[in-house]
Amino acid sequence: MKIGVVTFPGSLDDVDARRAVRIAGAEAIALWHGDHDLRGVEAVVLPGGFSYGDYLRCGAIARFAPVMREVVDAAVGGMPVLGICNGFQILCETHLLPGALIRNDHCKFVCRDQRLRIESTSTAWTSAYAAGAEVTIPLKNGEGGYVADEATLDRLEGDGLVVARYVETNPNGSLHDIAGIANERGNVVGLMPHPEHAVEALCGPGTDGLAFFASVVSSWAAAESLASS
Amino acid sequence: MTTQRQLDTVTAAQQTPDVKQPWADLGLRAGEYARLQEILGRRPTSSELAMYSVMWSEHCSYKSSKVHLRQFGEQISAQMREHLMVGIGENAGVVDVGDGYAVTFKIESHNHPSYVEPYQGAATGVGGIVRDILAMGARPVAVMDALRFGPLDAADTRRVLPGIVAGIGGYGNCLGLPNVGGEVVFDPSYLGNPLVNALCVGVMRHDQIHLAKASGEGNKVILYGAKTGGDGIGGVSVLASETFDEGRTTKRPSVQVGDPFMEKLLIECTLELFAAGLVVGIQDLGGAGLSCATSELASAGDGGMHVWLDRVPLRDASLVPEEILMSESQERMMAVVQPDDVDTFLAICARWDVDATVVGEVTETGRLVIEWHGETIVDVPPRTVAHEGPVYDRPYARPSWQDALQAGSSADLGRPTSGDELRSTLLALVASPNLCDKSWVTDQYDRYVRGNTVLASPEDSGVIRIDEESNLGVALSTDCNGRFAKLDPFAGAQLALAESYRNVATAGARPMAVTDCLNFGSPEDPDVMWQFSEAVRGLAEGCRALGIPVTGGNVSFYNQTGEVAILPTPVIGVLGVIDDVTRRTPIGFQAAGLSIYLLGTTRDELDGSVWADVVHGHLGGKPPVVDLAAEQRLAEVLVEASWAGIVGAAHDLSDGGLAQGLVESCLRHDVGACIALLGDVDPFVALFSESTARALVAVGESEATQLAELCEAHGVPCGRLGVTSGHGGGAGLSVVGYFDVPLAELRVASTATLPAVLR
Amino acid sequence: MARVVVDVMLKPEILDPQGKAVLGALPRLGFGGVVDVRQGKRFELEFEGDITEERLAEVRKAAETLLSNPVIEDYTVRVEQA
Amino acid sequence: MARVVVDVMLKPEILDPQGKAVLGALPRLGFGGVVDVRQGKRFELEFEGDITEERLAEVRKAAETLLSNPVIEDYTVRVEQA
Ligand SMILES: Nc1ncnc2c1ncn2[C@@H]1O[C@H](COP(=O)(O)OP(=O)(O)O)[C@@H](O)[C@H]1O
Ligand SMILES: [Mg+2]
Repeated sequence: MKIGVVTFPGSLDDVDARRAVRIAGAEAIALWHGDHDLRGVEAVVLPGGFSYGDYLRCGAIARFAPVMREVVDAAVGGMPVLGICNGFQILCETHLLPGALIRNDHCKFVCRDQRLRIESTSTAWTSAYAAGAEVTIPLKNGEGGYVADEATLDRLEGDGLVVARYVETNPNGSLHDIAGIANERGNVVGLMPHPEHAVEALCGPGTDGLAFFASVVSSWAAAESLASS
Repeated sequence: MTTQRQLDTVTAAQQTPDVKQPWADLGLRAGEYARLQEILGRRPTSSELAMYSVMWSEHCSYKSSKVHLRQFGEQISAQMREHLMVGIGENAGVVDVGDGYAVTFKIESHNHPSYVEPYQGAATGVGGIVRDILAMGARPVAVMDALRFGPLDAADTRRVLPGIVAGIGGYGNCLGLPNVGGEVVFDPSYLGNPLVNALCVGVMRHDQIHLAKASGEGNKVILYGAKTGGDGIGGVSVLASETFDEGRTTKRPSVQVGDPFMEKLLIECTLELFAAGLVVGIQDLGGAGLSCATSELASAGDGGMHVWLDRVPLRDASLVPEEILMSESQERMMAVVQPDDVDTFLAICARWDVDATVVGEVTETGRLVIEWHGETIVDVPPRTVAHEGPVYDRPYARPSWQDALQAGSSADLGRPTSGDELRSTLLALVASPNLCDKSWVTDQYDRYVRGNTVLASPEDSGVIRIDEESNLGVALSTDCNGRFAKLDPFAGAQLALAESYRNVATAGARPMAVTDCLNFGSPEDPDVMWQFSEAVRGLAEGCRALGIPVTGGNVSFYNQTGEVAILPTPVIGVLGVIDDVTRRTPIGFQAAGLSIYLLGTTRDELDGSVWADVVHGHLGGKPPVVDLAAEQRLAEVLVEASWAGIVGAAHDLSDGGLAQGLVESCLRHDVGACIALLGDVDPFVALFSESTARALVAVGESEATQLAELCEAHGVPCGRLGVTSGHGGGAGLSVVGYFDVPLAELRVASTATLPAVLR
Repeated sequence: MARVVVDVMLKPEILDPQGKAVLGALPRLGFGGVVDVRQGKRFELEFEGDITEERLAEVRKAAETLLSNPVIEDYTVRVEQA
Repeated sequence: MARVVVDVMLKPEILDPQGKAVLGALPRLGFGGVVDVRQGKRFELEFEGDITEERLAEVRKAAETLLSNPVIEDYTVRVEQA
């Protein structure tokens, strides 16, 4: 399987995301912000970082990058898209996902090993988790406070679109302790924590994050074998 | 336009020899100005005056420290040279870490700007050191920050600390560099003069090493990165040649604002340029901006350069040539490129949205000639600007108060004896600002980005993987105990070196090279100059004894408020190599049932200790004995033990002694410990003495004998203290016969301190 | 040279952590009487030549699509005599 | 309820990375004619009761010490009719 990882000017965790994709058994394809081309990938990761410095609003400028037009079309067409941290912010700015991410309630950047509960396993990126599984994944952000109006929050909760929730502590003031959400179809997922930093026991708090990438790989493999049989 | 009319050219300088020039306001001494006229055989043009004044400032010329720093070179033995690829003098030193990899690292201060504008001062400090590492040809892979502040509860500390920490994080996080270590130290002497020392480490293949020299007549000189603006004009000169004093607002530097996003593009763009083999020579622009870059490149190369200054892209069109030469606008680099490669070079820059302009050419005239719209405004021998500045052997003398200070030992201070007294002493120390948990600071730093961080705060060293296949890696630590340095600067420097060396070995890495950031008061004060010379002598001799070279560093003088100098603060960074990072040794006890051993010898050494400070507010006597041979033997044991996979955990003992070491190892994973103090020692001394060359190790039953044999073989004293006990909830630290403390109570004491004050 | 100023503020119903932080800091520094603080962004856009209605319309579009996120922010646009 | 607005902008000679980012983005989104952009902070301070001269003086002091750093920023204070 080919999974594309987009590099915007100021992307930082693109290297990490590509490594995670490889460890999950897929081929990592580097995608360039300025290209109108997804190079035949079957899924896309928008990695963490500070695209364009995030000086204006996180993700506000990256949203307009040429490659994003292709990403949006593909996402609407059902291609699995995972936005991590800055990628989540970009997905909200493009309105592929509802709501927005604002400055942490304590106004400081925070980097910590965060406990999460996987609330939905019916997305392309979480199918390999056990429902309700509690995992530890690094969180690092300055603007990770998830906000949306009541109606949107009710819809997210009602339709089971909250993918992951902070447990033990809410590190940034996110409403409803939301750490990640999905679109109705479940192919587009935005996540504030960094699963790509939890794929090797040596360089992170563990390997709890690997299943995000394994999920998309295995569901793709399943689909393939169906198609070929 | 006016800039044209007022332009001071070389011709004008010849025709009007008697023009009064503001050399004094620019920080030059009368003798220096005279020497300048002698070199040029005429009065300098205003542009030349600007260049020389900034390049001859303390900060750029090291005029007061040079005569002492020479020792670092002189003390290098053949053995120390073995792994040294590039030594002192370049942007940063480079060492061979094997498998064709070279590692470059350096620590640098940004103290004064961080006091004036904490966020931007600290941020641009990180930006500057990262460009130094990049200029060597390396990819920067991690940063560290060694910070010093006034008392935690002082109002000004609450102003500068949050800003400085946010600035270090804001810039480093945005660059995608993991922060893997540093220090946060509080002492009244830093009130009004905080220290911000930033370290960066980079990795490259041997054949990628680049140097700052302009060679090859006809080669083009390209300035790329941010546009040049009015930032920090004269900053360096003023900062480094005047005692900083809040009152003297006119002398306040105009602080620069950093653009980490621009720097990230600069890094990726520059690495692509290196990979494409387009760079003959390269220099970052930091202090003294273009004055420094052009003169250093020229004097290190074939000795000549012609620059068309009017081609420099400006952010502010009203800048005059003198200002353009002195501007310290951040995020700029200068490269020397063969004519045929220029187009490719510019194309790569364009792909990264990085402005690049050919501003000059390498010549063999031996002169640095700078033109402004056709008129020659600078025509000088570059070496006299960059490398042959003034050198002072400033008077120094052992301070009159030094003997009294050393005489006032801590011996007759009241010591705790009962179990209860020892227990409350422990809790007081654990909660003290200098020993407490630093997560309030370190949680604002990204430790994970790039995915190669094996160990980071609060471990003894930061450990970074540099090869994913072979698991080759490096370990780094920075340390300094300024209180010890005040009691005895010679020993103090060696103690800082010893602690940093020990921290690296404790993690399982072979110490290999040293970088240093020497923070002192005014060199014009003989007391301070003595502290400085003693510290340098101690460091140079210490490095020779340990067999690891100083590869680069930085000197920061004039760290004082009014007449009061800071504690002498020689911050030492040690780099170690670890062949297989999966074998690194962490500080935390992982499980119950491990045997805890104390390696090394504990003496009654509490002068200058944290205990003397926290409990008695006392500083006097003599620092702990330095025993570098013992440090080497201990390091041998720790490195071999981690390689052999014997040790589960190891932690060096320093500030706060055995007690603090035990607490940190227990709290890491909530594993308790039950220990019995060895022999009939005084429990207070056993727990709180800060004797050096000691470490705490935890091993499984089956490995105990191997450890004993290893220590035996290297002649390192090794005594069994006890075992790791319960995990989680009920776990505690108990010292048999004296006291028990639940870990929960220790954790509250340790973690509450910073948030209570800083929010 | 003419200047258009765009002010962007978080919608009233959205919590403003920075404003809250300032509000908390004021009394500690001895400044009283302030009951609420909101922190937003101010953009100064410089134009060659005059500000036509078309240009203002463009600025409004930019304010709506780029300078602000309508999900959480409101903006105002006004011409300023530099 | 009366409102005092404090605008804080980086001094003209100081680099403004935020404004630079916006300036760079505008043409890419098809917005032309803008020659410079500066981005600053806008603070809205709400007071109970009227704005006296004393209060304004206090706000100026707060603007100078807390809301801005005079080394790199300029500020303006004005009363706004809410
Ligand atoms: N400013 C900082 N930035 C990053 N890490 C820090 C900082 N201050 C302290 N640390 C980390 O906290 C731990 C304890 O600090 P310190 O007491 O100085 O260690 P040591 O005594 O081993 O030198 C170390 O891992 C150190 O790297
Ligand atoms: Mg240590």
